[in-house]
Amino acid sequence: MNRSTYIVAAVVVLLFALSWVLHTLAMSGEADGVTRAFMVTMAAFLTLAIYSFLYKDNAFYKLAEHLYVGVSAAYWMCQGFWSTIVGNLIPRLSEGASNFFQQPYQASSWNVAYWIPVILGIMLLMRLTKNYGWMSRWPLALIVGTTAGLNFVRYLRSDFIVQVSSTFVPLLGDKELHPWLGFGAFVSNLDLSATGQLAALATNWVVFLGVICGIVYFFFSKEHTGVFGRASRVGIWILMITFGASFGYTVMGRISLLVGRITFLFRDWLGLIS
Amino acid sequence: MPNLGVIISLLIIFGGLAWLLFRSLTGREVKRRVIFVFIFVAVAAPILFPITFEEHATPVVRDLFDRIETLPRGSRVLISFDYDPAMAPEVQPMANAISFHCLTRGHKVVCMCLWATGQTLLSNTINDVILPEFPNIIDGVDYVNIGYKAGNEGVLNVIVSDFKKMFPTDVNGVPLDSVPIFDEINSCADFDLIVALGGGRPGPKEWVLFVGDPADVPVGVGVAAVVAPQLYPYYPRQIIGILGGIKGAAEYESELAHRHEQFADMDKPGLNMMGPQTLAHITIMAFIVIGNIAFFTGRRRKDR
Amino acid sequence: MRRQIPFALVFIFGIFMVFQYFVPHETSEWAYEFLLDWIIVIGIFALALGIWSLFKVSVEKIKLGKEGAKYSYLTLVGLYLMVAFGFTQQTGGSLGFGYFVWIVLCSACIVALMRLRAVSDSGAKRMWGMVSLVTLVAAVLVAIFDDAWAFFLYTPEGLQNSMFRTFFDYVMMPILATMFSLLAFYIASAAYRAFRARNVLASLLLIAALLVMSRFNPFIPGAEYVAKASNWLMNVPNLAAQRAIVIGIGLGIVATALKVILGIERGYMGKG
Amino acid sequence: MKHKLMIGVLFVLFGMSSLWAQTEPVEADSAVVDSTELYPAPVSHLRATDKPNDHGHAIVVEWETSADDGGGKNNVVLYQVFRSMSFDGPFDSVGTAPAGEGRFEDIGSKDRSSSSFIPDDTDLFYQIDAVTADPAIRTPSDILDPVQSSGQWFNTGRVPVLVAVLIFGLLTGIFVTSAKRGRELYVRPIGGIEAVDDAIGRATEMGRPILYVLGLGTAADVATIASFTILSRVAKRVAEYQTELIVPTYDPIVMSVAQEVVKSSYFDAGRPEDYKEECVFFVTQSQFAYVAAVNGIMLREFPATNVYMGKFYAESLLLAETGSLAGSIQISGTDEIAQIPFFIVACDYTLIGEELYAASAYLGREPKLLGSLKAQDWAKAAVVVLAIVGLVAANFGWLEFPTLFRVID
Repeated sequence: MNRSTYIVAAVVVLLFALSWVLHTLAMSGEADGVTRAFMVTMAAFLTLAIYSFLYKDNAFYKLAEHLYVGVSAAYWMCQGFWSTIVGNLIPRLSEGASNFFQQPYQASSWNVAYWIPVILGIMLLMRLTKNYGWMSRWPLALIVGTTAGLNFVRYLRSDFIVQVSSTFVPLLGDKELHPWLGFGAFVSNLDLSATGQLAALATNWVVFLGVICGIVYFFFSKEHTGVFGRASRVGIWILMITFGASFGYTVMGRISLLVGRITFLFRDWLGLIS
Repeated sequence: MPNLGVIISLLIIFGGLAWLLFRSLTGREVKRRVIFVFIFVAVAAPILFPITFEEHATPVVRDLFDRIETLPRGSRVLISFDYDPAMAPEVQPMANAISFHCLTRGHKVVCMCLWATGQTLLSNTINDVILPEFPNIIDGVDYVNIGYKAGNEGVLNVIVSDFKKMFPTDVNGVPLDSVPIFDEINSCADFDLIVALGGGRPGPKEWVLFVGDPADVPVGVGVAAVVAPQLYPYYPRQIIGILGGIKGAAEYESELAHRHEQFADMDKPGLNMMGPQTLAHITIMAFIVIGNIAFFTGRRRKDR
Repeated sequence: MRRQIPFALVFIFGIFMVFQYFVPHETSEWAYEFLLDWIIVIGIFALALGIWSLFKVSVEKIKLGKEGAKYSYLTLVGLYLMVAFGFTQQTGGSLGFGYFVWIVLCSACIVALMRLRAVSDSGAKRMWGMVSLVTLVAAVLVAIFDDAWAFFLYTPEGLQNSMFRTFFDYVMMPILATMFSLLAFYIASAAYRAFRARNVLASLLLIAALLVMSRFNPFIPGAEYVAKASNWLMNVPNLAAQRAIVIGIGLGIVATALKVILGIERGYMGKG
Repeated sequence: MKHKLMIGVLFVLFGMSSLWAQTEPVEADSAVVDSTELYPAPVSHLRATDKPNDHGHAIVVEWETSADDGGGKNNVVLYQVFRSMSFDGPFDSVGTAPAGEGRFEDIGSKDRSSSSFIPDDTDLFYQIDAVTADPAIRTPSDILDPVQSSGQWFNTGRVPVLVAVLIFGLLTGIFVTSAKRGRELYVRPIGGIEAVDDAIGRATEMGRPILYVLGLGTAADVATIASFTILSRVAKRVAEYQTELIVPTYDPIVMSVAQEVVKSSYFDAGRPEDYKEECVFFVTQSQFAYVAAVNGIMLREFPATNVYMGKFYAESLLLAETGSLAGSIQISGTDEIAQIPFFIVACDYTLIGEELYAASAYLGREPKLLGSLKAQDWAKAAVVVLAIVGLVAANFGWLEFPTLFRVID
């Protein structure tokens, strides 16, 4: 550590203290004013610490990062313990345990089955031992097997059958939404907003051909040459156009997030805007 | 004073961009940190010194605006608040602007919601816009809040033929039979315009399919940006106008401020939000252009 | 044998879930709900495994005196603080001053214990040992004599602890939101770096992105057409591409799931 | 013109109905009015059946609408459905159906303690009232013969899925066996995967570590399972080249599996002594805390190569941009469609969607895995053919074809 590091640290600590004092004064008279002033300063400090990472990795970022890792891990552990173990599991394990944790016992003749995940969970923890590590594979097998079975049918249904059947669109005009109005209307209304006859037809064609070419791109066991290669080329073009468009579309949402944070700094911490 | 801030920050951004463009002509790349600074300034400056760009209403927005503008005074407008707090930053500005517009034009406004979460947001609009801006209007005569009814599309199926069956009273328990606005309203067909605000289900799409089409009432919609593209196929035949996301709200507000002076002094959250958005988008696009110029000049140099 | 049983379990549970999908009867539904409950419970036990790993890695860093080891104290203290908050709660009007004294003492004790493990020289060891002992005793005394708060080990009062919530609102949420908002900067720098018209694919990416972003540019003429074109892009080619990818992914997931059930794909059990 | 006429008729009708609604004071004289004038005709052809393809506890009631619904006196506004456990009652209202509707599904809870519980295998009696705008004026139907609900053992609505399961299973079986017999199977090169070996070589030359990120998926996510296979290959190479490997994980179960995978890869490479368990470690189960930590690792350890394979959400760009800032070669792959654009933009190589799963087969070069890849391709070919047939069907009005694909839940 050189001198400039100390100077920066000192300045930051001073500013922190100053902000704490000023906020405490501003909140004087309110309950827990001192704590709240500290916490608002803390939140602003942590926000700036994370932003300092944009310049380069530094002590303040490391501080925020390590604190966040510890706090968040503990937060999820507490939530998991209180809601799942105490809230859902204990009331089904035994009446004695429920009384001990002051939870209403949910009587059922099948409650014995809830001992199985407890045993499996303990088997999972056997990883930590040297000789019984193999036991941890059993609960893993249960989880992987169950979700694999679940995925197998669910995805076949929603991502395959449903998606395939929704490509069945009329390419010669949709009678409901865009009835054929004659050739004159077709030529005169070249509007992209999907109200024009042409746009409506183009939409269906582009979707249909796009899907086919996209699928061709994902063929793995056939060489992409000839007509097949050209279709796969069109497929990747359409994918790229889409990726570019969704990238551009997402910018708005990301800027909104930044607006939120800067508003916090300017309004809640510095009081520059109302 | 804010104007000075606006000018300075715009000078910084555009001057900086021009300088970077000039530099890139020599094939030099921009450092990442420079980009970060520009993005920060582009977003922070308009928050500190509100910059409003002249928004020109696109036809999709103007169509709805013009419809409300040209309806004769005393027309009946139904506004449905079908959204939750998560969508509110985008949709609430539209709700405020449209309610304001309807009341300024002397239309009679009926407010309702199909989402339970919409009730708070509906009362926000009433308390923040309607009551302070129009001190002389009378509940029940000029506007009425009939609140929330559970049942989603089912509600629409009923009110399309009989309004009072589903909503016997307004939100305060006053029977609709004694509410003057409802003297001539029996079903949705008796409205001159329906404005559906939302983005989920039930939402604008359901209003069009279950009410707009069967009862032959014009429907205008205001939706969150993510769902706007899905509604374009219905425009202009089944939906007379679409406000999509914060951009649609900003266009509407700017059109409204243009034509009605009273609104020009009001808080315009949509337009305010557009300042950072517009500047940030322009900055990013400028960087893409600068990057390409640097790339091509650099390559030409290498070729030589 | 030890290797075969897990794969047999995968097969049995996998096949069961496939059959379950076609059987609407109450019995099958009941078994399905049971299995999903089990997975959640096992996951909580796994979290203990994770916390242990985090703890071990941090302690290891401190012990070996690796670069950045001092920050690991912060991780451990943060971990401890949040757990302590989650299991204590005020008993009267407010937490009181003693609670904060207790928190500081306990944190100091943890740091001292870690130092004890890290240092090798016996004099320093003795000193840190003393410090940890003293702080521990003091913390226990404060816990015993302070009536303003208490431990709640069996009932979830801790989740309502004002400090638990304050840490969530003023430490976790600001960092989370700020990390998330870093994306605004990164999306700009990524666009600058990657959107170069190097070849056809990159140009398509670039043009589509520019077109969609132009919605927000009031200086570009024909705003109305830009808006329409970007909506069309988001509506039509986007739909096609999404559907092609989804069909591919769907088939990939189905095939992998089948391979897992049949024991063809075994990489996830550690024998690739 | 037609509309105006209809609206006119509607107005008259509404006027009439509102007249009825407002006749409360007149009610005292209702004895004077002939009561049969006011009461609607009852519903007819009432029948109740067990709801098919369900777990029981539900009955479907159907009827033919009252003669005064949409015709006659046209005063029916809704039908109220009543259920009882015995013929003599008491009958409880279980719901209503709007006028014009001739069907009601009485779906009860399977929970015995719930108030809406409907017992299975027990006689249930139903009765329907035709109700007018004045709820007091209504006509009940006859009480229906008893009906019982029960659960089914096969959901016929899901037959299309069953057919797909069988066809897909068969295809996989055929190609896996033929691959096992030694038939050569071609797999097209996948850019990102080819790059992995080079990238490991580069890391070795530079003497810098390799960072492998498994994403936010659980051990049961297919993307994570595919990622494990790629990890085992990377770890093997790393062991051979004696480079350092860093695997921070988000999920504790993923951590323990990854430890196992890396350990056995070192074993396969013949260097079990080089394996250090700390190279695979848990960070935290909180999305952005995980990102913060991994970003820190990137700028402190400066890995030569970052590999991102698995499930990624908003953090994709945060990771990939920081990685490029650190000057690492980056290879990514995810099946999360919304994140693919960011990886494409910020990484050197990206596996798009299904390519991630294919990569694991491609890397393993195991005939069994390649066989199933072939089966996937056949299924895709079937999609193309079906789409074309479906298109023809849609354009020529062959409406039965799409119904073959309808899954009823």
